[in-house]
This record gives sequence, C-alpha cells and structure tokens, in this order.
Amino acid sequence: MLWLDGLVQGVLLGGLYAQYALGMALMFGVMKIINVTHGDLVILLALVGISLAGSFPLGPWGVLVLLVPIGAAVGWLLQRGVLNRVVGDDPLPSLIATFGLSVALQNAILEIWSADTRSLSGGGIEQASVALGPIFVGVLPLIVLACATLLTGGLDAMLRFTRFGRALRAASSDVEAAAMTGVNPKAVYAMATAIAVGILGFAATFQAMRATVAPADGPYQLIYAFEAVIIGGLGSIWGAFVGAMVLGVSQAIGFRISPGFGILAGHLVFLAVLAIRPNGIMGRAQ
Amino acid sequence: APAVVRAQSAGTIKVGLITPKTGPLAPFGETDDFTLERVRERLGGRLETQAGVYDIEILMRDGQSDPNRSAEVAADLILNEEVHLLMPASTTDTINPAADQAELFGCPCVSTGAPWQATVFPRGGDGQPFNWTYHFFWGLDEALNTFVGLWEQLETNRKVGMLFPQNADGETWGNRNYGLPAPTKEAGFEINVPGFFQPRTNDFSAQISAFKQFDADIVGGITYVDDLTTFVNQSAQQGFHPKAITVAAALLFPSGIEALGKLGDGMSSEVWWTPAFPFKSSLTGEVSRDVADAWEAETGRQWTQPLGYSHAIWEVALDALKRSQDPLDRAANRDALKATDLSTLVGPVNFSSGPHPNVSTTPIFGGQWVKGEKWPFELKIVDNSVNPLFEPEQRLKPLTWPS
Amino acid sequence: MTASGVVALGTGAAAVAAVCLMPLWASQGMIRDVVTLCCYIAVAQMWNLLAGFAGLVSVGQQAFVGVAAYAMFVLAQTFGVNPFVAAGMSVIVPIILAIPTYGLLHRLQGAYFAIGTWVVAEVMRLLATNLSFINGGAGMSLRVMTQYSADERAVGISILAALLLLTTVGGSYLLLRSRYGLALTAMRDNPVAAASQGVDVARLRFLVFVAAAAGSGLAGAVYFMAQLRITPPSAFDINWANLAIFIVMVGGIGSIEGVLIGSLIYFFADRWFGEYGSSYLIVLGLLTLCSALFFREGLWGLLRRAVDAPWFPTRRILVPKEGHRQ
Amino acid sequence: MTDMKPILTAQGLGKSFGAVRVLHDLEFSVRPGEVLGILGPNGAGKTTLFNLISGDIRDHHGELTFEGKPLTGPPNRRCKAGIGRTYQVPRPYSGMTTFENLVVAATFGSGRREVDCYESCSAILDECELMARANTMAGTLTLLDRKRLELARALAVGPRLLLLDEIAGGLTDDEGHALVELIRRIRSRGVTVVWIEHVLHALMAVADRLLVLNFGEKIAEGVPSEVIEDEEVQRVYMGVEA
Amino acid sequence: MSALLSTHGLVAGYGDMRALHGIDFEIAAGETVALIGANGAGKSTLLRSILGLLPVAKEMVRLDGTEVGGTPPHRMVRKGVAIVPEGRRLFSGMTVEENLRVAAENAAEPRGEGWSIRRVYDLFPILREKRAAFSEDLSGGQQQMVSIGRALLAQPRLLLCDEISLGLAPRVVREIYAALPEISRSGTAIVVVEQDVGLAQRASSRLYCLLEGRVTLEGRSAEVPREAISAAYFGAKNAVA
Ligand SMILES: Nc1ncnc2c1ncn2[C@@H]1O[C@H](COP(=O)(O)OP(=O)(O)OP(=O)(O)O)[C@@H](O)[C@H]1O
Ligand SMILES: Nc1ncnc2c1ncn2[C@@H]1O[C@H](COP(=O)(O)OP(=O)(O)OP(=O)(O)O)[C@@H](O)[C@H]1O
Ligand SMILES: CC(C)C[C@H](N)C(=O)O
Ligand SMILES: [Mg+2]
Ligand SMILES: [Mg+2]
Repeated sequence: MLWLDGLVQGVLLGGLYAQYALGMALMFGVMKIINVTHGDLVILLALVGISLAGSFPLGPWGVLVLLVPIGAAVGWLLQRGVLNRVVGDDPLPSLIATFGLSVALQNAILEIWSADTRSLSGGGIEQASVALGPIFVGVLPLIVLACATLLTGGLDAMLRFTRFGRALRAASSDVEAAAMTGVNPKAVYAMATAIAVGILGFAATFQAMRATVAPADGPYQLIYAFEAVIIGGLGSIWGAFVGAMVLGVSQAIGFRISPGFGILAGHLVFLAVLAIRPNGIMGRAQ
Repeated sequence: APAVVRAQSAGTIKVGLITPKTGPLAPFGETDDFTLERVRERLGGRLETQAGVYDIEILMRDGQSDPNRSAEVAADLILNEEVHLLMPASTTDTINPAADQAELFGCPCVSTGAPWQATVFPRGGDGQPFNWTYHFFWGLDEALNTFVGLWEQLETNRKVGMLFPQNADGETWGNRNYGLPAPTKEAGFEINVPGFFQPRTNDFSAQISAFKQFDADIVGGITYVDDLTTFVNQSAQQGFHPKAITVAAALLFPSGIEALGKLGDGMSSEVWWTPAFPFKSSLTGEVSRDVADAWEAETGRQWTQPLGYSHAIWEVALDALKRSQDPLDRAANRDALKATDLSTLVGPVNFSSGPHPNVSTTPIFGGQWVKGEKWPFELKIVDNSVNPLFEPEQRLKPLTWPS
Repeated sequence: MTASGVVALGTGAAAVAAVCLMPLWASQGMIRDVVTLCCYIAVAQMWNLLAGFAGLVSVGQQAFVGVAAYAMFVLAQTFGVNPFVAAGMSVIVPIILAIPTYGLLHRLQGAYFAIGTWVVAEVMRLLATNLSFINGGAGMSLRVMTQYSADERAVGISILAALLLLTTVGGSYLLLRSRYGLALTAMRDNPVAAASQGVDVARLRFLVFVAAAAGSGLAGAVYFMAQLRITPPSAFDINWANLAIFIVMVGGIGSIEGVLIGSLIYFFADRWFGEYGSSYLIVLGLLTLCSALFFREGLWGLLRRAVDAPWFPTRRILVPKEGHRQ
Repeated sequence: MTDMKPILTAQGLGKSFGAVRVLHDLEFSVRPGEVLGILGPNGAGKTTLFNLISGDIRDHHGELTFEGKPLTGPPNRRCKAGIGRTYQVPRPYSGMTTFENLVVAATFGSGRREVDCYESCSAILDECELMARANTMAGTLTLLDRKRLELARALAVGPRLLLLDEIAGGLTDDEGHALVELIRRIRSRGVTVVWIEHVLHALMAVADRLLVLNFGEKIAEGVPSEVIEDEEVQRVYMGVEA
Repeated sequence: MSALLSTHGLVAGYGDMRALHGIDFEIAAGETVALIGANGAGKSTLLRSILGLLPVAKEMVRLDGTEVGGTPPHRMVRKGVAIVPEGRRLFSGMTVEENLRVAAENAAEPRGEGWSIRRVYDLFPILREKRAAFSEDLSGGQQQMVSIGRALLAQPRLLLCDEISLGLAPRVVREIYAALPEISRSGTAIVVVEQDVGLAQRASSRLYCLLEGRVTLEGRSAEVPREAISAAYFGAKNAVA
C-alpha cells in the first residue's frame, strides 16, 4: 500500500516535473541551448500572473490563459535578443549568456516584487482530491499531470507532423542545411523558444497554485528539468515526459524510505541512468 | 556662515551591520534596512556617550543569504573597516559565520533574530562560552513550551506529527535532547518524526501518510513558507485534517500566510513580536504600535515580526556604546555590552541573567493568524504560558478544513 | 622568454613570496583579503584549466571544494590534527572523489558533462546533510583556531595561501609550458589529430580533471579555514561554479592572465559595490551576458589585441638560426 | 627486396558502418621502404583503410599487422609504435603556431623531451617549406600550407610507416615536383610510404606499386604503368567507357 | 542570351583567408554549366557565396539582373536557387519523407507543373521504398538522391550541384546524370561541380575551370580539348591524361 501510494504520488509529482521539463526538452533537447534562466522565467511569469490576479478578477484559469501568450512573447524576445547569437555546437556560450541573464533576472525580480513569498489562489482546487480506495489523488496534481500529458502529446505531434516542427528539427540537426532548404533558422528558433517559454506559463501557474514562488526560487527546479530531459534522451519529447516520471517516482519512493533521502534518490537514479544508458532511456544510440 | 557650533567630536565610532538584503532570506532583511534609515535620521551622525560625543558611521553589508558571504563581509568589517561593534542582524546563516569571525578576531558582536541555541550549539559554545559574541533572542526551550502551551488549549488526542528540515534550524529544533520532541513528550504528548526533509521538497505525501497512520491531531515543527504551503495543500488533498498546525519560521511573514490562501486562517506559531507588545523603545520612546504604524505608513505593507528586533538590536548596540568607557576600544565596548541591562521594544535584555553567559532571552508568546480587518490576516497573541507579562488577545481556535 | 614574461615571472615570484611573508608586512584584514583572493584565483584557474584547455565544462567544482573543506574540518576539529597540516592533507579527498566521478562522466559530451558534474555536487551536498558524523545540516565551526595566537594563524594561513597560488597558478603555468601544455591545447583544438600524433587524450583529460579537483579542493580547505564555519549548502555552493565562470569568462578563457584580471575585478567589485545589493548583482549578471555576446575572449583578449605582451608566455617561438626560445 | 618481411599486412580486412559495407575482405602487404600508391573512386574506402591502420576507427573484421605484430590499441599507441598519418581534410591545431603544431607531434609521437625536438622540427619545417610560417597561427594558414602542415606533423612523429591522404591536390606544377622530391627523400631515409592520391602524375612519379580499390575491394595491384592500363581501372576510376 | 544568374568580380573567403579572387561567372535559364577544378580550387566556395552562405557584397551576385549578393540563403531559396550541398547534409533523426517535406514546405513558388514528392519518388524509385527510413541509415547513394530530391522540391530555377557523384557507385552516378536532362527540360538551369572531368564535360554545355580561386578556363564543353583542361586544372603542362 505504502509503495503503491508512493508510486501514484510519484507519478503525480512527475507531472509537475514534466511541466518544467517540456520547455527544456525543446530548448536543451532539440535546440541544444542550455537555458539557465529556465527557472527564473517560471518565477517571473508566476509573479506576473499573481500581480495580474491581484489587479483583475481573473481566477487561476484566466491567469493561465494570459500567461501563456506573455511567456511566448518573452521567449520570442529572449531568442531574438540573446540566444540566436549563442546557438551552436559549443554549449559554453549559451551557458554563460543565460547564466549572466539569470543572475540579472533574479535580482531584477527582487527589485520589482520584493522578497515576499507569494502564491496564486486556485479557489480551493489546490486542496481538492478524489479518493481511489485508500489512495487520495489530488485534483490539482491530476490536472497538472493531464496538462503535462496533453502538452507532451501536442508538442511531440507538433514536432513530428507540422511544417514548423519539421523545420525546427531540420534547423537543429544542421542549421546551414536547413537554410539551404528554405528554412529561416532564426525565425524558427525564435518561434520555438516562444513555445518553450509559453509552456512555462503552465508551469508558472501550477507552481504558484500548488506551492509558492519567491524571487530566489528559480534555480531550485532547474536541475530536475535538466535531469528529466537527459534521463529521457535528448531530442525526445516523450522521453522528457518519461524522464520526469522516473524522477518523480524515484523521489517519491525515496521519500518513503526517508524524507531526507528522496531528492538524493532522484539524483542517484539520474547518475545510474547516465552510467547505464548515456543516451537516455528513449534517446537514439550514436 | 550659519552659526551652528557642534561639540568637538572625540572620534568616529564605526558600527557594522550585516543583514540578508538579497537571496532567499531577504524578507528578514527588509526591516533592517527600514530601521537603519530611521536610526541614521535620529542620530544625525553623532552619538553622545558617557565618554563624550562621537561621530558615528554605520556600515551596512549585504550577507546575500549566504553564510560564506556573511563571513567574508564580517571579516572585512572587522579587519579592514575596523568597526568597533559588529551587528549580524538576523538569521542563523548570517549570524553564525559572522559571530565566528568576531570571536576569532576579537570584535564585540551583538546579534538577534535566531533562537539562541542555534547560535550557540552549532558553534561549539556548549561548555565553552564566547568572549566577544552576545546574542539576545528567545530560546528554543521557551518556544517549544509555547508550542506545548498552545496545544494544551485544544481538545486533541495529544498526538503530534513533526516536520523538521535538514539544516541548522531544523537540526536544532528537531534535536531529540533539546529540541521540540523533548518538552512535547514531557507534557504527555505522543510524537511521530518521519525523518528530516530537504528544504524545497515538492512532495510531502510520505510524511502525510505517516501522520495519518499515526493519527496525528497536531502538526508541529519548523518549515519554510514554500514547504509549508506544499504540505498544507497536500494534507488537504490527502484527507489529513489536523486540528492545529504550529510551525516556526514559515508563519513569520504575512506574505507567507497569504500564500496559504484560506487555509492560512488559524495557523499558529511562536510570536517574536507584535504591535501588541507593551514595551517602550529606549531609543525613541515609541511603543510597538508606533513602530509598526511607521513601517506601514512608509512602505504601505503590513508589519512583520522581525521589525521589533530590527529596532531592538539598535537599542542594545547604541546603549552599549553610550555606556562604554571608550567607544573606540573594542574591549571596552564588549564590557559595556556584557553589562547590558535595558528594557527594549521586545522586552528586557540582560546578559548576566541569561541561560548562557553570552545570551539574554526575550519573551515569547504563542500566536495565531486570523482573518483581519486592515490586512487579510493578522497575528493575534493567544498564549502567554511561558512569559505571563501581559494577557493574550484571544484564545486559540482549532483549524477548519474545507470538507 | 619574452621581456614582459620576465617581468611578470619576477613579479609573480615576488607576489608568491610576498603572500608567504604577509605576517611581516600586512594587517590581519589585508591577510584575510589576500587569502580570499587567492582562493578565487585558484578555483577560477582550475576551472580555466578544465574548460579553457581540456574542453571540459564543469558546473560542479564545488563538489571538490566542499569535500576537501569538510575533510579539513574533520581532521582538525574532530581528530585534533593541526589545522594547517590538515588543510594540506585534505587534498587527498577530492582526488579520491574525482576518480569515480570521472569514470562515471567521461563518456558525456559538452552540456551533458556539465549537468552531470552539477548533479554529483548536489549528491555530495545531500550526503553531507545526511551525515551526522559531520553534524549534518547544522554544520561545523572551527573552534580549534582560537587555540592559536593571531600571529601563528597569520603565519600558517599565509604559507597555505602562497602554497595554493604556487600549485594552482604556478603549477598551471609549468604544465602549460611543458609539452603537456601543448598537448592540452592540441587536444582542445582537435582531439582526433592529437591522438594520431601520440597524445594520450583520455589519460590527459583524466589527469587534468583530477588535478583540477585537487587544486579546487586545496582552495576550499584554505577558504573555509578562514571562514571558520562550514555547512553543506555553503561548502557545496554552486556559487563556486558561478564565480569561476564569471572570472574566467570576463577575464578571458584559456589564459592565466585572464584569470588574474577576472579575479581582481570580481574581488574588488564585490567589495566596493556589494552593499548595493540587487542592483549590483544585476550589473554583474549583465556584464557576464555581454561577455558571452560581445567579447568571448574576455578582457585579456581585448587587451591582447591592443598590445601582445603576455605575462605568462606559453608560446614557443622559433627563431631560425639563432636557436629556439620559449 | 621481395623476400623482406612486410612492414604492414592486411588479411581479410573488412569494415561496415551499420548496413553500409565500406571495406570487404581486403588483402595486401606493404614492403619496408617502398612507396605504395592507393587509387580508387570517391568513397572506395581508402580513407577508411587509413583510419583502420591508424586506429581512428576500430572494430573491423580481419587482421592488420605492423612489423609482424598485430595492430591494436588506440591511435596514440600506434603512433608511438611508428605510424604517422595525415588527414584528407587538414586538422591543424588552430590555436597554436605552426611550429608548436610540430612540437606536439614530435614530443608525443616520439616520446622525446621537448627541447630535444626543436632541432628536428625546424629541419622539417624547412623541408616542407613552412619555415616562413613557423610562428603563424595554424588556424590562419591557407589550404596549401595546411596540407603541408599535415605532412610536416606526420613527419615530426618520426614514423617508420607514413600514411599520406591526398596531399597533392591543388598543388601547382612546381610544388608538385617539390613534393615528389620530398617523398623520394623521405623514402631514401628508409621510411615506408602509403599514399592515397587522385593527382595521378604525382603519384606515378614516385610510387613503386599501386593498389586500386573500388567499393572496398581490391580491383588491381602491381606496377604503376601496368595497373593504370588495366581495363577495369580505366573504366571504374578514369571514367573511360569500355 | 540574358543571364539568369551572374557573378561579377566575386571575392569570398573564410575569416582572413580569401578563397575566391574575383570570379566572373554566368548561367542562362535552362543551361547546364560544369564547374571543375582541383581540391580546394574554390568550387564549393563559389556555390556557397551565390547562395548567400558566405558574406559577399550585394553587387557581386545578380539574379535576373537584380543585385542579390549576400541575401540570406533561405531567401535565395525562395527566389528559386537551390543547392545539393557538398557532403549531402541530410537532417539526421528525420525520415526520408520528412527530409523531403521540409524542402517542399519552404519552397519557392513552383513554375509550371513543379516538383512534388511523388515526382521525386518517380525519379528515384528506391526512395519510395525507403520513405520511412531515417536518413542516416541510408547508403551513400540513397542519401545523395534524397539530397537532390530535397533541392528539387525547392522548385529551383537554378540548381547548384556540388559533387553529387562523390562517394557514389558509377552506376548511381550514371543514373543521376541521366536525370539531369529531365530536370533541365522544364527550364531549370544547373551548375554541376565535378571532379570527374569527363563526366562534367558530357553533362554540360559550357564549363568553367577554377584554380586557386580564379577562373583559368571557360568554354563550350564539347569544344575544349582535354589537354587544355588538364593544364587549367592542375596549372600544369604535362598532366597524365
Ligand atoms: N563514420 C562513418 N560512418 C558511416 N559511413 C562512413 C563513415 N566514414 C566513412 N563512411 C562511408 O564509407 C565510405 C568510404 O569512405 P572513405 O572515406 O574511406 O572513402 P575514400 O575512398 O577515402 O574516398 P575519397 O576519395 O572521397 O576520399 C563512404 O561511402 C563514406 O560515406
Ligand atoms: N569552412 C572553411 N573554413 C576555412 N577555409 C575553408 C573552409 N571551407 C573551405 N575552405 C578553404 O577555401 C578554399 C576553397 O575551398 P572549396 O571547398 O571551395 O574548394 P573546392 O573546389 O570545392 O574543393 P573540393 O573539390 O575539395 O570540394 C580551400 O582553400 C579551402 O581550404
Ligand atoms: C550553469 C547551471 C547549470 C547552473 C547555474 N550556474 C545556476 O546558477 O543555476
Ligand atoms: Mg578519402
Ligand atoms: Mg568542394
């Protein structure tokens, strides 16, 4: 029972990690950009959402509807203004650039919103649950998981079956060859980052509803997003989803062994996956 | 030329203040900034002391919520700026590294804003008192007894589930010998500690299911706002409905309660200070209400508990300097500090009567957050069993959970 | 040896001697600042060796900083070893950690490697948090230091700082001037060709990784000796990686000069503007961003475009007929 | 000469990349001191053959021996054993000077102390007409000089077997002659040379024997003048329809 | 005959290194021109400069008489210039059909019947069988076919082919070259870069020979003598024929 509950809660936790991992899967997995500001963008969006909810009668879903396009706009600007200059095979420039941006962003957020911890009221949904026998399944985590699944499916389908998706995969495989085939890589990349950060609008709304956000919180979920994408295998969207599940379940099981061991358990599973399958669970072998 | 003749200055006293201005502990630092401005204004750069009139220079440093940084700026203030008094203003992560530097390099140091045990035991001050570092704050034992006092007010099955993070605060609060488990058991409560958790855990279902199994009516311990919010939301989801949640740290700030939404109503914790405190400032003559009103008027935000201590640390520091034989001599300042006997905004401070030679304890109460009028939630004092200095504002009521 | 190199080498030797002899001329505050600066230089130079020469981008050097520092605390505080000796001895621990870490991560490329090192550092932090032997999350204070007089401490830590500079900067310089320095650059430029010319790329990478772990570890031991206090989050603080990245990128990757310039900038900016809180950090962050966007070769690179006078010449210049010079 | 033990032999040598078979059941041997020319259409597997010999690519079928011993181990060990090579697409260490490029090869290839290599490196620079570029960053060299650098570096390791992959492409007439002269000199020092080249006249001028590959298989081997007249070689390589 | 595309004193290079020193080149609609020259002569560089992959001045390249030098490659593609790049450059991790669709979806406006994926499959039937295979799993020849198909789907008026026979079996080469007239039938101009001079000569109506970034020979393919080519090719008098 204990373990079954652990498994269920782990999968739900995985849903949260998937929210973070999806944008990362697109940027890190497909476009090979290390975006250290990933977590800070979530915080930025969440705080924007909370401020909006404080000024207008929006409700959490109204916030979500606004945050996604705002995120997309931020992503587009980020790619156009910064990241398009640092994409390439060498991970260092994107790491350095976004690392600097991350420090600046965190402190700018602190200046604007102060250090207060805030959250977004979900109107009770964050506490609701359904009981499946002895196991309680939270409604919000369920919504998060469902959203994550839909987003994963949607993103994966977009990459696979749309003109834009093919152009993006082409550009990430070989920028120059894509340009030779009529694709405008910079525009495609800007669009992709817009989508990635737009997805963070979901992560931001849910994070602000289920827990809290504060200016310095950005980096804390970052490592899980990286881990999920790497566990899953670079370039695979469903892989990132599975990676998030693996991480969620490892942590949940770990928490049940000892609360102090959960996060460690997630890291150890990550390292084990690296040792056994360096290309990730769903990554193509070289 | 304007005929303002100032008394001859006998020199410049330098005071160093370290506070977490940025980073995760920044909420603790906000009131320090505010208070410093008011103190500066009041002093106008001069301090009249027993030894004469001095210029006073206050150097403020940002500890960035980072212990390494705190030690670095402390060393810089002590060794390069040659301050005559060091004031690490709040939080264990800021105080301990700074106080260690002060101790090694022989600089008087007065701190507050962390349970005294957390600033003494991890630094090895157990059997070996410190020569230079003094701390005034309430003690863990008192906080713990306050918790127990709160719980005694409720009709419960006397079973307490406990939450502690894996850090200096958590290790102190959760210590089996001198932490919360000890007095709780002594008072006849049963306890369950499922193990310490990492701060920023995203899933508390393991602890919740342990508490449910244990049938806990009460949750106690120390957590931070984000962890508490996750915990409370998940508890509601999992059908775990304790009658009281009493935790330290997370419930300090109004923003933290607001983050809990409706469930914030009825959360209880220890009370450092509220505008209801009756004591007067030795520095400005204000009562607590005045200080809180000044803050709210200035910032447009609700008062927070560290505000009283932000103020009090200046009372203690300036009082010591005023009484010092030679404010430009560290040893003299230390002696004056050691001899402190002062009634401050947070209560009396006197290091000779403390539980440890370097400590003076201040009163602590039990409080509960309830729906307020001016602000969404207000902190009311509901228990004075440890320090019966004044009457509680109201009685503790059990938590209500949405069905 | 170039003229600027002779001047710089002389200055360098004098600097190390001066650091060593600090108790004779410097105030306690000066000593502490110099020690901190030396630690920054050492950690940054080790990162530079990894990223700038061996092509290994790590964001987990704090793992080695932390374990060495903890080792020093345990030896000195728990086992009563003289702390100055303990600092030297503690270097063995990061070396021991580096070996399996490299074994686990060596197959990873670029960003994978970076994230892998980060996770290893997090694992070390969490392990330290769970170990009651080292006081878990509460951390330790180095109270044994109060047993030594101020003068003794000054002498001890000055010698350690000088040793740190000598091994990390001096060691790097010697390494880069040796044939292995050439091999490192060759390996970074083209590992396939380097292997076909007899360079054992795998072994050299491994050795550099271990050496960088040892150097970072010594810096950690010295730094935390001055800090007197250690907790898992402070020991395994990602800020070590951030600091190294900032120093090396702003100063100029792939050069010792760049590290020195970057360290000085970081140190003084931190001291002078640190009190401005978040606005200062915003500027620091934007500066890093700009270095990645507009001057990837860093300030030293910009400087070198103006005047090519390296302080640490590692070029081999062939002077036909008159023989060869370094 | 014929009864001397071969310096390099290949037996049943095969290599596939996934489903693509690049070399198949290849047999040949190289005699010490000779210059063996290798010809073949693009994609015949010539460079792959070099990669197998130098160890850049491993996991092949069949057996390769060098000086009587099986060839195993990573490239650096084979280099130290006496095999030097150039790359078809030059791979200079662009962040170093030309001279330093050579010093790396010389010290690590031969295991000598660095200072002991300076003399020989500068002699090689002279020989390869790179002296004027000695202190230039290799990244800024022209293609021609990069190719010279490839050769110079391969020489610097002090090889007994030298593998040259298309080093004559794009040379002017005079440069071509100079190159042929240089290779003759190298041979006269007892170094065995295997040379892949599309520039036939250069190869013909110095090769003792030719080996022609097509689709990873040997289609002709022997004295240059005869091999070049071979019908299949004419058809496959020269594009002359029968 | 007015040129579809022409270059005028085109200079280009990589960083500080100049690879082309003033190339004048032109091609008319429907024409097939061969570009020959030794390794490193600058043939690929010329094609890349035309497509806008290397920075060149605006006036150095003209398309339909308009100056287009330095226009980004994706815009050149939309203007009707496509390339079969050196080394195939397929998109790995994508199937044959996906590779083709990327090109089809970002193509110039087709003229006349235009190229469709079906028509590419008709041209190279093996690709229809392999449509779901990942591009990196194809044999070299098949990869080259995909690369050509991709370029055709861009609906080019000018097709630049960089060593399309490289790494291919002679039979495949013959097949591909047999397809060229079919391609140019609809008015597409073709530039073929080839190392095999005979092949280049047979496939083209005119040829240019490059040597170290300069044009050393230009003429009608059928008329230039073999010796002249050898001389221009190697800069030599006594080349082995
Ligand atoms: N790493 C690899 N993976 C897959 N295929 C490869 C690899 N390396 C080479 N090939 C293929 O093997 C075949 C032979 O390549 P190789 O480089 O040996 O040809 P070559 O004879 O040297 O040709 P060229 O004269 O053009 O240099 C080619 O079809 C090539 O595409
Ligand atoms: N990416 C590059 N960076 C630097 N130099 C380059 C680059 N690509 C080509 N070159 C140089 O430009 C010159 C012309 O090369 P180009 O590739 O155009 O020749 P090519 O005629 O196509 O040769 P090949 O027949 O070998 O393909 C050569 O000297 C080459 O070394
Ligand atoms: C580079 C990253 C992986 C981590 C980064 N240094 C941070 O501060 O979060
Ligand atoms: Mg080849
Ligand atoms: Mg070419």
